[in-house]
Amino acid sequence: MDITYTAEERAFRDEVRRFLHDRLPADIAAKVREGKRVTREDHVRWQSILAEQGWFAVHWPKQYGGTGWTPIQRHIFDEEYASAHAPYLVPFGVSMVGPVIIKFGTEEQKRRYLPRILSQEDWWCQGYSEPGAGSDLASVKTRAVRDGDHYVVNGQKTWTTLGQYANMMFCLARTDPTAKQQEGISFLLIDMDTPGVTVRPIITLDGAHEVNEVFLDDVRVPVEDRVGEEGKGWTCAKFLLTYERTGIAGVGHAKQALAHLKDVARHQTANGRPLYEDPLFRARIAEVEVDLMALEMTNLRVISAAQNGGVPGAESSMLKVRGTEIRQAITDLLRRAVGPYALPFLPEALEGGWDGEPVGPDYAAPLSAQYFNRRKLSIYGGSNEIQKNIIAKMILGL
Amino acid sequence: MDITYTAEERAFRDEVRRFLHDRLPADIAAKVREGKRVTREDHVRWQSILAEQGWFAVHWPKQYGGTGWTPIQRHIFDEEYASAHAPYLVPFGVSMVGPVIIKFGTEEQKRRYLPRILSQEDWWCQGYSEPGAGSDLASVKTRAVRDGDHYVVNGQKTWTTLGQYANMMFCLARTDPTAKQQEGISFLLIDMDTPGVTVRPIITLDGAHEVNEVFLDDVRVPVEDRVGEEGKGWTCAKFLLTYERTGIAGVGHAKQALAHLKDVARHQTANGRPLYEDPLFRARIAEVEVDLMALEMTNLRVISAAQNGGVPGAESSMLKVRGTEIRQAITDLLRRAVGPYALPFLPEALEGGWDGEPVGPDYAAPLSAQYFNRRKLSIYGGSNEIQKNIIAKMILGL
Amino acid sequence: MDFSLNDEQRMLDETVSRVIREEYGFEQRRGFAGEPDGFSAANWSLFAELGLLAIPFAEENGGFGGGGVELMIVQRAFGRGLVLEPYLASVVLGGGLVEQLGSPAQRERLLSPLLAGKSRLALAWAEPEGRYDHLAVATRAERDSDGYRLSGLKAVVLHGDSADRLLVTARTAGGPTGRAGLSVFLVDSAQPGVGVRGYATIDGLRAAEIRLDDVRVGADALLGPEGGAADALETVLTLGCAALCAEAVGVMEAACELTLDYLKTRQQFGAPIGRFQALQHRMVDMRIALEQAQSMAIFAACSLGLPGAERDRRIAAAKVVIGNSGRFVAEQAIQLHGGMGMTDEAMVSHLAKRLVMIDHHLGDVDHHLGRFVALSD
Amino acid sequence: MDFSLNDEQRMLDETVSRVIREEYGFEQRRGFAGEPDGFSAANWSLFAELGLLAIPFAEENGGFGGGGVELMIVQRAFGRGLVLEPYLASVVLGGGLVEQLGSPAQRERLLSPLLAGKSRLALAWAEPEGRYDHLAVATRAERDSDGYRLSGLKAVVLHGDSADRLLVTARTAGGPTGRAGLSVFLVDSAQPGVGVRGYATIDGLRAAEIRLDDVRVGADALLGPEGGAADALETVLTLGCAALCAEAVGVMEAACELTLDYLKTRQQFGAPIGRFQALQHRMVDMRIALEQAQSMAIFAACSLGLPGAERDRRIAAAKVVIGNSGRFVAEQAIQLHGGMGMTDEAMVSHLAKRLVMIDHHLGDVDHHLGRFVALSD
Repeated sequence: MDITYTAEERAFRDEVRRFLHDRLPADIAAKVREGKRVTREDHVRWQSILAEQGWFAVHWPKQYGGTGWTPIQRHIFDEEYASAHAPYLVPFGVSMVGPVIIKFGTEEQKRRYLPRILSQEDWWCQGYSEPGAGSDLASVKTRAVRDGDHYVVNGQKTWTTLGQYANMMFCLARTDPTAKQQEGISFLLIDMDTPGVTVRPIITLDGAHEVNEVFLDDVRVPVEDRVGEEGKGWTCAKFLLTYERTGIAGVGHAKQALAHLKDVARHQTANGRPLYEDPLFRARIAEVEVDLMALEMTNLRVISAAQNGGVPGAESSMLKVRGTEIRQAITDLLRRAVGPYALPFLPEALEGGWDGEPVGPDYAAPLSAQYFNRRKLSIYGGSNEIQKNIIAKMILGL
Repeated sequence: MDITYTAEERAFRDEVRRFLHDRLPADIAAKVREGKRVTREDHVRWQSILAEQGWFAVHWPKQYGGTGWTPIQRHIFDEEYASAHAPYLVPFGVSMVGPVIIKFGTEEQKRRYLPRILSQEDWWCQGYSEPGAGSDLASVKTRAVRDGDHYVVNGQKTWTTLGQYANMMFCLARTDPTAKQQEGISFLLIDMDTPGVTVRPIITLDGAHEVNEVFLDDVRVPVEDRVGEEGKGWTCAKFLLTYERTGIAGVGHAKQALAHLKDVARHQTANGRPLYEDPLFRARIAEVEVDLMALEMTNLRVISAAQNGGVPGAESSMLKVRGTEIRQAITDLLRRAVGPYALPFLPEALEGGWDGEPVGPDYAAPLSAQYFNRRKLSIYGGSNEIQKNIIAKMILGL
Repeated sequence: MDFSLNDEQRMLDETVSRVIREEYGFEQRRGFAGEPDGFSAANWSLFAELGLLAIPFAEENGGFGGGGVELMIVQRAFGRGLVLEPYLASVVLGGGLVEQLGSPAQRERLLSPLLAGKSRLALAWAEPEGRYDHLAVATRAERDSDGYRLSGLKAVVLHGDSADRLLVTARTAGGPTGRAGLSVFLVDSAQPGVGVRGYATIDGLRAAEIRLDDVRVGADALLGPEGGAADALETVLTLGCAALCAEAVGVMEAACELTLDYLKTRQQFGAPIGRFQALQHRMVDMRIALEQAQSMAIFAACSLGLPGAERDRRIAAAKVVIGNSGRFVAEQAIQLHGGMGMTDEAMVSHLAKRLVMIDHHLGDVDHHLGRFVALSD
Repeated sequence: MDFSLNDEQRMLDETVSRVIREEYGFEQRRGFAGEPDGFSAANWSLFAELGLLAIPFAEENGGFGGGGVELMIVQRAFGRGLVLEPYLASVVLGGGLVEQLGSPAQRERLLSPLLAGKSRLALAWAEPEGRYDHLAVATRAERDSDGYRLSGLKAVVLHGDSADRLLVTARTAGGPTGRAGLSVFLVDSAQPGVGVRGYATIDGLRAAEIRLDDVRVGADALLGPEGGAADALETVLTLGCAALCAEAVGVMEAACELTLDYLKTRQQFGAPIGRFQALQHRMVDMRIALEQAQSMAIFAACSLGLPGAERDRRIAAAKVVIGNSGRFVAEQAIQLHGGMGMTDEAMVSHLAKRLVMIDHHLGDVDHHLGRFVALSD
């Protein structure tokens, strides 16, 4: 038993760190560090650099342009990535539809779509959730009716993250309305420029435009843009839901947030001394820090099992529950740390390039918005209640 | 709106306090204060003093020897009672079967049993729970078969508190096995000296003998010892479950325990100063103290509604949930307060009259045992989970 | 012991509740928020007309002589509607301090237009480095020939950008955190040397950073005794805390109501989600938290007349319970609403934001826990 | 990174687990508890025979050279069986300190009989006023003609009543809380002036208050350098914490297993109670707590070889997580068992008691949280 990294892994970490240090654009890292909004252009610019290095399709097999990294290497990459303030890696193409196409797609689909993911030519979004479905993903109401070489798709998708930037959407649609629940669903690739596709923003409680509704009105989708067999789309969906979720704990981001919390607490004053020296607040930080240490070890245990060929199942649900609880606890303390300066809400201050005078300490501006934004962590990707149902069933046999 | 007591109420409080000061035997109060075991004789001695004063049957109407007090007076009495370290008032006779007999009993039953409750001639115990029934009280399996002027009762009761002292038991038994669940149950009064009644102790995790199993083998119970109609026993049971539960919050006891906690923390040393001055421990105490203040106000709101003729329903369940959470939090802190001296377990030190040398500070001995004992608070009388089900249904309509 | 409202209080409750119900729908509120001051000028006039602005003032000052309970009634109803108007800032804190400290002439001059809805006050008590400590005042007032010159920075002044008159705490003597030497001055927002930078707060209100750059005021700008304003300031901040507690209860009521509705109507896996026991129990915990908060709001409202230390200890306890229960209700209301709870479109997200952020107004849980401890021993 | 056991470790795990499974049933355990020393003399001999007592010692001292992982394997299995024998007290703490501090001759003299199961040690480090602070030592050792005279009180000495030899911390110099001046002496329990008052602990073990009344020992009773025992003491207490963490994981495993069984079999309202979602989610939380605890036990076991401060910081973190998760699992295991969980008859109540009380051995959550903070900055 050994909880340290091997010499090779440490060398790999150094290599990743050096690359991030050299190649991550400073302006983008600054936005992430300061909690400012990262633009579409920022994402594309950075992801192109990653792709050029061959480090964009982290999970893909080498033959398709992936890294072929081991789970531990991927974990090291995630940690360094977060620690370098690299921006959220938009997963819908490279981490979601890509692996589905690799696993279930035709040769033609692979030839056509995989390179365009790597080249950033396509920006993908996800058409899973529907209004009223919530965590019950299989209750797909969107209909796809065969009409010659096309499906005619009608329905509505929602919570489509960064759909405003996307030109492609992967989507679940019901091709057989008589089959029940998970049967009769097909997995379709839709060009967002097709007539009948309308994207409408959903503004979230923090004032951000991250998610959208997508309306599909008589959208004609070529049959060759169906992945897998007709009616077997749930297989793709399920594959995606369980695919490579060892990063789900978000340990790298949490460590980053914790370091930021300590930094903020060192700069804030409470009762004439740094807030960081206030015994009660210091204890609150320590309590979440030890929990995070435990989560990191749990995460490493799961990754190590994956490294040895195990397939993490409902363990991912545990990582998700605990990981989101801890990250939410940290964002809560961050908001609390700045006291009254958690109140000012200056959306313009969250845009990159804004050079106005901050209200209060410059680190204060995004903290409340982030706190509210991060409430989503325990809701999306299967709410924590759903995750607990999964654990109860799969691990506990209840 | 006024959260203060009236002059009359304050005078009443003074009267109660004076009475407790003058008449509560010092040796009994000392046992309670020091967390030692109160004997049957102690209970009887003290309850006789209360009865002599006319303050034993607090909830009974005056005509039967009760006090006729208002809900607020009863609350004041409870508070002073706890604050004076008077012992747990054994409820099975005076607070449970007494009110049932007053409400549902025949004149003969009232004449026979009520005076014997007041005179301590009878010590009652409760035969509700059965093995395997838990919170599902209506799943009564004990059978009572009519045989002439008698019922022949067979079955088993459990969690019978202080049954080892009792000469009488009130008990639910199924008189009609064909009726379903709550139907077909009758409410019987059983003389514990009847042949076929066997009491077997259950030792709890703190080493105490508080509860028992009671076996009923062909126990012959005269038909005139049935309260209410045959098959309508559930009415009596339900009446008891909702009867006068404004004391259920346990505010008086919690205030007492909190005061004791502060006292202990003032005497303990941690890092070279009183534990009470340790910022983290002090904050833990303060957190529970403000919660208790809120509970006290909530309790007073419910009592005040009862004073004005309202009947507290599922509000009692809220008081029970919150009250037990708070009392358990206090006993948890008490155990933690004494550090390593929470470990020694000297059952003999919990007996009154023991004059051995204590291990560690003299207040330490009962604290761990009490912590474990008080886990029962969220289990008995309808577990907190059951209380939440009740609130969900009755108050929220879910 | 009496938790019922008297006839006047019941009438007040009915009046305010009706106004909120009828005039303050969630969509209307969006319109109000879009007005220049971030709230509705018409509503402010309406409140004045209805006499709501006069509630907490003594009759001799043109008020109705309302106490903590009347304030609780108003604020709780305001909480249910997420009212944007600066009642707390202008009436409770601003007007409250004038009533506490002002000479008869000052009271006449300042309170009459305030109660008529013609003038609005804001109380600039906090400073950038002071966190929630009202005594951490570095702003200085130097005696000048016939008055004072004020210099300093005041932080997160609630509705400081729409008030025409500011009440500013400043040191006329003493160290940077003492009780002695704390004074209150009246400053005109439009006066030279006063820099007001207004902004929105994340809970939907407005606040301002205020810079005082050698601002000259006359001797009559001083409210109350020079250097002796600490007691009055504490009385008023305490009143503000009680008002926030009552408002939070109103917000929690609305949040619990919306969430319960959602649990009953939202279908998932073929049933209303309120059939799932884990969610039921969560909703029960929210409801219990609301009851506890409600109790503490009453407790606070009824404790305002007590002597300073005991009053402050109780208010601190109330603010702690409100802060904890508010955050719990807010987070769970969002969680139980799922994605919908995350949207700007849904009222529940606005309720949640206000609930969480109430903890950042006039001292948070940790601040008041510390005060409670200090005042308990 | 490798979380698997090697072949020797797997064999050790199988051996200990089999012993616990076959020889340490809950009813058998009652019998062991009834023996004079509060544990089974036969088991102790068996452990010696199996070589378990030799596990953590270096080969040069007759041991197997086991490290943190081997200790974890043994203690976790012991936790599952709620083992009563003084492995922690005598082998880990007592023997551990002898190995750290003893001269070759002392090691030979003390460890051989210990490993053979013929002699038992106890470590008397705590004092009545010292709480969990191992440096708060008031017991004094005065130099005497050819040795030392010891006087003082040692508190809650784990298995101090059945050990034939005591390792006692005492001051040979320095103030009452310093690192310097702390020494360790070997004292024979039967020696004149040694008063041992043994008692049961609520978690089923034994401990003792030990009074040293001018106890005369020879110069060879000193272990290690005079006044320089603090480092070694900390190494051994840290080892003890890691052992407790591993044991706690074993106890939690057993508690979770029994509770899950109970949820699946116990019928109420016509269904197994494990069908109720609120109870399912509680059980999930228990299971997650167990995983987190398990992770920290591994973390602790693998951090014992690090330099002092980082080792101590990690062990402190582990003890905090174990303390919190242990209490949570204990309380919920009782709660989900209902009345049954309250009975002495049910194993789960004993598991719960041990879990909660492990927090009182070698420093509780608050103590280690403070250490963690102090060591982090």
